[in-house]
Amino acid sequence: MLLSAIIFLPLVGAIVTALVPKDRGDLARWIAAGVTTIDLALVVFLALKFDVAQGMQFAEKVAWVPQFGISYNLGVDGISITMLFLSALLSVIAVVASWKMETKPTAYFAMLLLLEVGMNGVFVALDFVLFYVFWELVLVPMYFLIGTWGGPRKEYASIKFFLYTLFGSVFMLVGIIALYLQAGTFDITAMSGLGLPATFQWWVFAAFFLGFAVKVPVFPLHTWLPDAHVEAPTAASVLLAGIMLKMGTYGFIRIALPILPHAANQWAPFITALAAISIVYGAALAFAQKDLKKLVAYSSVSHMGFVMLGIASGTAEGLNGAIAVMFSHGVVTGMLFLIVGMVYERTHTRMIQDVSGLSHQVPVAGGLLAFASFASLGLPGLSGFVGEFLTLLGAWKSSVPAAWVVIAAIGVLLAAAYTLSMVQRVVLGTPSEAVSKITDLTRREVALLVPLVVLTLTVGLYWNSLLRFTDPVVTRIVAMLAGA
Amino acid sequence: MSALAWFIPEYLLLAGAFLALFAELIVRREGAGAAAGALFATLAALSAVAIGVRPVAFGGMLELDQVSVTVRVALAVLSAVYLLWLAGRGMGPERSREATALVLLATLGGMLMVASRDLMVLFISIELATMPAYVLMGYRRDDEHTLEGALKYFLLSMTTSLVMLYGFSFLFGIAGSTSFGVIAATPSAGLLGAFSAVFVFVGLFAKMSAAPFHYWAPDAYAGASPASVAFVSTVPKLAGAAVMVRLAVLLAPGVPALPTVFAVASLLSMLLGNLAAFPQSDVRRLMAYSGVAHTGYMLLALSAGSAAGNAAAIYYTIAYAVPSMAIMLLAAEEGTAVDDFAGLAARRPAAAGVAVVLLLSLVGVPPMVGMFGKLVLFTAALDAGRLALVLVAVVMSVVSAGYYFRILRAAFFAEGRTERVARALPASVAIMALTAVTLSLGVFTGPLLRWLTAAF
Amino acid sequence: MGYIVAIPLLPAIAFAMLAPMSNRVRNKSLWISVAAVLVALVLSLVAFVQVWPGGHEGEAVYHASVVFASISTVNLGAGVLLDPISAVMLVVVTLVGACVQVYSIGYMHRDARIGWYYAVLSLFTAAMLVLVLSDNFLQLYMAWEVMGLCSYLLIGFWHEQVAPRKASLKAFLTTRVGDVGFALGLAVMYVTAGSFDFSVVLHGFQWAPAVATTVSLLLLFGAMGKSAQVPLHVWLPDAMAGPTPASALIHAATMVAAGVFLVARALPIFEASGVALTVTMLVGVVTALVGGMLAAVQHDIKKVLAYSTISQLGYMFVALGAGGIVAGFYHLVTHAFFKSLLFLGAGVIIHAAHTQDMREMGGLAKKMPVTTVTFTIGSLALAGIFPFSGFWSKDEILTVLWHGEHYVVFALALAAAFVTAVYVARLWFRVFTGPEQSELKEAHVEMLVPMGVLAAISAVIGFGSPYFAQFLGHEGEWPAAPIALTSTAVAGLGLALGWWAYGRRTKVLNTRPLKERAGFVYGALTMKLYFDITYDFFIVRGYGLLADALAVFDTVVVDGVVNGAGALWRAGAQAGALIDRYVIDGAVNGTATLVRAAGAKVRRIQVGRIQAYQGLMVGAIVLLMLWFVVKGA
Amino acid sequence: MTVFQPVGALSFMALSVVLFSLGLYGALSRKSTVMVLMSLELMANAVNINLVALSRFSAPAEMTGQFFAVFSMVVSAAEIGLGLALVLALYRQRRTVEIDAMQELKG
Repeated sequence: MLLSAIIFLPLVGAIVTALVPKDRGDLARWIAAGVTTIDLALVVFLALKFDVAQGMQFAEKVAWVPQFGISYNLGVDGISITMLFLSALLSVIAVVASWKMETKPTAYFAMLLLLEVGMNGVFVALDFVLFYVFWELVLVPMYFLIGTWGGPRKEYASIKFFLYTLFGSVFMLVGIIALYLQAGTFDITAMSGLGLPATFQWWVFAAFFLGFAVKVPVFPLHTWLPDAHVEAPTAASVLLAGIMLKMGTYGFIRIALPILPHAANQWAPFITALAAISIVYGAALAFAQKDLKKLVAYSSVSHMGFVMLGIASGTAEGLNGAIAVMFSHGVVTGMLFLIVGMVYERTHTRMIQDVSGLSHQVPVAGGLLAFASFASLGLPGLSGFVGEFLTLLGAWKSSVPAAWVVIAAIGVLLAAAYTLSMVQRVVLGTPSEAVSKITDLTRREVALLVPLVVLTLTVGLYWNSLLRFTDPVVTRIVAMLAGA
Repeated sequence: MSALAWFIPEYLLLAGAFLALFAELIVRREGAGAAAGALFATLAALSAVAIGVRPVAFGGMLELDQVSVTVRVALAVLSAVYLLWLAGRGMGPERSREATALVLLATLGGMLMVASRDLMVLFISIELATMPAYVLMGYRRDDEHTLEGALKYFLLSMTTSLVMLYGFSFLFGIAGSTSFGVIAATPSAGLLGAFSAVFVFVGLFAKMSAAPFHYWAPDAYAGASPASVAFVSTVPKLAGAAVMVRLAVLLAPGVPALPTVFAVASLLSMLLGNLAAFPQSDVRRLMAYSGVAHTGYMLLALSAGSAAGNAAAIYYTIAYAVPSMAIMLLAAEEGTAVDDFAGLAARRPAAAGVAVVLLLSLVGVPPMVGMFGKLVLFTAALDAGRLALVLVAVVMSVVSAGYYFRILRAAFFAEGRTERVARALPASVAIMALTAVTLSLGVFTGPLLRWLTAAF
Repeated sequence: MGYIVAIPLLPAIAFAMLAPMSNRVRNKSLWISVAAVLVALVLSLVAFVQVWPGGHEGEAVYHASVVFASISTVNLGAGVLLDPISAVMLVVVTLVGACVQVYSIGYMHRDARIGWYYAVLSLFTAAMLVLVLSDNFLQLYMAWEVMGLCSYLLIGFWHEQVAPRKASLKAFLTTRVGDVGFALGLAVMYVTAGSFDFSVVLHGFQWAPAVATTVSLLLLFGAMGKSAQVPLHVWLPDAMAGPTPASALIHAATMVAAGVFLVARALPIFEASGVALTVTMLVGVVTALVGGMLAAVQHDIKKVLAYSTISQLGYMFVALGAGGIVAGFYHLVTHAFFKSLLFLGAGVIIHAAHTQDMREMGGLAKKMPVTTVTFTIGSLALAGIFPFSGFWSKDEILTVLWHGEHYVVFALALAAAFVTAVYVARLWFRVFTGPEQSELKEAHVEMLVPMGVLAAISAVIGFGSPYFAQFLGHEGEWPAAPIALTSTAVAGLGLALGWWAYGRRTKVLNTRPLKERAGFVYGALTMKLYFDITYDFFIVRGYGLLADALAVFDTVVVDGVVNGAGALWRAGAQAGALIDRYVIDGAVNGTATLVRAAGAKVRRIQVGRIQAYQGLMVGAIVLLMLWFVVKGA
Repeated sequence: MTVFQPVGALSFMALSVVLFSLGLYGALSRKSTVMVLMSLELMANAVNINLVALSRFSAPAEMTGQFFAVFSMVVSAAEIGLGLALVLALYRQRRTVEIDAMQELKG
């Protein structure tokens, strides 16, 4: 019952918040904050009771459309518990970060809560149809978050985001149905390990690849990300980068690899090539950006390239590294977007040349931005390094062509290039005219960032705090891949 | 109870129709006729549910199997909700009395169509269902566009139903009897059998506005008042779908190439419907083409030729009819141009929320019923090896998101007039009911589908 | 022996305390950081004593580690390993660190952000100590990168000005280029040996020559980045934009030595590959020579010392390449002391002369006796003059080269020694003799005391070379007399040339005369006169051209390449942005417009005429019937 | 001598097809809507002929075909009445029954 509560509590919250009269924005705020905090508490309670040794736990299964084998089937294992925790945590932070939202607050917080329902749902659904329902459900609130509270080109960005992801996911639906026709059920766990015919696996993997790659995003399907990020309000950006990108990679790890191991091995070289290109391409474009948010958006493309590299490697190190990058990218990029948002609230500009000398004028903001940037470029001791290093190890260890791994390693250097050249201009140097009058972060804003800083350090220094959860599951998936 | 009693819903509708004509004389209020009609339709729906499945009656003329019962109930509910809305809003300048009578008669015709097992009864009930639709489409007597639209609908529909009748005559000729049982039993009659099937399905394609026989729909809808379009685009179409499924089952053994015909029609409808809808600025014309597209999806299910495919076709048509009627009713309240929806979120947030649920259901986004309809439909089609068509359907539903979202974008992101339209409780209740069904029907997909598949 | 863990922990705690309140701290709280490094020094000495008899080559005196990551069967741990090499490095790092921190109190006391300076200094010391004590290559790599961060922060300390900002970015990126190689080396090591631990990788695993070569070359590439070997040396001269004491600690003694330490640690892999050793030696000797020559043509005193460091590091790589781990390591130790002394001295000189350009300096000897004495000891040690430490360690290296029959490399090393002597003399005479250019006064006592300590050590430590060898587990003996004499002769010659060119001048001279005179002096020394003309032709013009070419080469080519890469990269990025906007986004928006165009075209079928519709429908029916006829349903 | 041999079902069906095609041609080409309605009526009668003929030849015992024809006639009458009403209403608005005048709704 715990998992259903975690998913549907925010749904109830969303409905209640939507019904709150329009002028009582503060009431809506507190409801949203209360609901998300309780949800986080439930997830933490779940994590504490979670036994690392066993596989799927807290399972709930109720028949829904029996003759198609569709069932309301929830369950949590090592990987989904980490993502669920990230989703719950970032939701709380997103709500608190938009505390001063004035335009239509009730609708805004209702959308945030609805978003959390979708995100939590995806990570715990074990039935394809349920997974697809939550997968698509996430699109609607994000469309309205970007479309209504976004920046100048919000309409174009929101519809582009919606159509891009919908295009990918409908092909995924075809893949799901094809799998159903072959396996006779929509249950994900029952399907992993089935010896499906090779060519069939290949085509279904292609369908899933399209659906997930758009979400990750992998080069060349990524052009929706910068627009969506630049136009989305801060909280939406945090959730979009923090969690929604991970739904794609989670899809690969939960669905594509275990169920279609043979095809996964066949596709590995292609995915590695795309991943390496994404890393370098994302880094190149981040380097060329003039808008801070766009820079962080393109850095996400580069980081998610590492995740795909880890997934394509199919080795224990690679997959653990992939999940580590997913987790750390969620935390670090969440921090980056929060700080950029806070700076934007004060200076009303995101152009890199207008913002400089933060460390002088607002040392706390400057310091935290520098800290987040160093975590993002993969400085050892911070969580960014864990994933990237393990992915490189895994990629080198796997049968993937070495050239791509070298390119990915160069990607680490390029990450340092664009991050530090941003830090140079924005954090260091003399305060620019826009920065010279602003005040430093309030206690509320700092309180938002502290948990993320703590997480970055704990995972960065003691890797097992994260690997303890993911390693058992990864070992099983690797065994499956080796078997195919 | 005797066979006569099985058709209480029909009697109720008939009584309702006549009573509606004179209700205003008894009760002074304008909407009284529609309200009475709504009450009778609801009673008809309840009694239809109570009666349930029955064996053949009236010497093999009518039969109430699972499909007929489901569609009967759906038709009755839809017309009840429509009349409830009519009681709230009325037909604009015109009197709503005659409209109520026409609606009830058309629903009656629909019910008979679905239950008929004989060519003659089928022909008469089809005519009974369509003729009120002609009048409804031309309801605004003094508007030349409405009349022109109605005339186009009349002429094109009459031509195709004559072709269908011609087909019926051949079917009768081959089998020697008009009863479906005998027709099913006669061996296939080669080319003549194929021609007769073609003629029959031309008529049905026209009624369902499937390409390339859909020409009347865009012009007729664009001319007519949105209220009448709400009814004509859903109830007769649902009845037509049920008849098409039944005839497909009947004629398929004799004409092996029939599923391919459906596939071709489906492809044309999906492509033409979705693409032509893209540049539309009038909601009625947009929904006309959307109707063509959704008929395309329904035909895709039919082209699977399997029991699951047929059940999916019926289920999908219901899943299409409910939200479309609601959207057209909303358009009737807010205005027929897409720009009339501008600023809807500001002035009527609840209505805007409803619009989101309805449009997303038509696109096929979960958790609305549209997605389950498409899921079931694609499963049946893929099972029958229609991969190419399914991929076209999938891409086209993404394209459909494009034009449906133009309405949403107008509603949420554009500034429009701020004064609200007058509050009419029955109308809002009607739309809310339809939205509730759109949201919740998905959960009952399982039992509903098992019930429908039992009929084939 | 648990206190070993405290050594790196103390500076780390100091950093943790100083960092948050970095710009509000008053001078009093600096002592937290200084105290931390002093206690660490004491503990290091205690550790050194415990390891004292030394001699057990390879196996650790104390080893403890904790697992921080477990992936399926493999456990990655972080640990503390105390053996002779790390014991020596502990003392060196903490001692130089202490001297620099004490010195900085005087040097930096007027700077507003001194708190942040000390915080980063402590973090750096902690990172270096973790690197020295690490028991596996992964932990070494992680500490290595954190040090890179600290060097970035220290070089860019005065980030208001543009130069330090550019220099810090360049430093971080160039070292990061090396780190890419290092990371790949680790990946190959992990894949072949299955672990990073020294115990497994160095002693427990039989390395096949081919894979050993790849690993060692990659590690060498990383070491070249950090220890500024040619061609990755471009960042060190620019790094002089940072505060001088920081340069003293980082760019003289500790960080740049990390590369040498890495190669020393990984020597068993290098030996397994063989090829890697020769490559290391070549890189070392080339860097030594080039570094020396470039030092001789610089006008900024700190740049001279920077190039000198590059050259001396080259020496260490030569020693390691030739298999003489003791010689290389010993030179690292001595170099750490006299080079940090020179840098601290340079700090005082710049404070006094208010400029870094040697041409505007002169006559410091009279007014600044203590600085002069200590600086002279450091210079003589650098030049390799008996009895100072430089002489002993440089001779060790020459002896190793001689015994290893690397005669060509030996000759080049001698040439490098000669050039070293030349630029030391040039620097010394230019700074301390000649007319006073500005009013001078001696430095504060906090600055002089550490210099004095370092000077004493530089003078004395030379005599410990054989004991040092035994400490590291190799038999050590006094350097062979003939080699000692030749090296002293060469050094003396260099100094004489320096004195000849700069010592007895009356007015300020630029470098041009040195080039002419060098030709004649060298000519006179050759045995037979008839060599004269040919040497003139080669040496004078050769030297002049070479020096200029190298200067040009350095700024235009190598720097150019590095900056060019930056510019190229920026252009690539712009192109990428264009691709993104027009090619991919174009395709996406293209499909949208395509659909809209298709829609418009399809829409035109609806002409409005009823009979047109009927015609179309009849046509469809006829087509359907024809199709049935053809198919014969 | 009997000039007329008994005629088979085929010729009736042929007559019906000819009449049907004529009606169809009329519906497609006539300019006045009333004439189009007349042509449609012609097509309806063609179908009736077909029904009666087939009833006579394939199922002479029960007269289903004849009933079908009667029903069809009744329905056509009702429809034509409706059609003419529509044309009349349109005439009152546009003063013309030209079928080509009915093309303002398009796109």
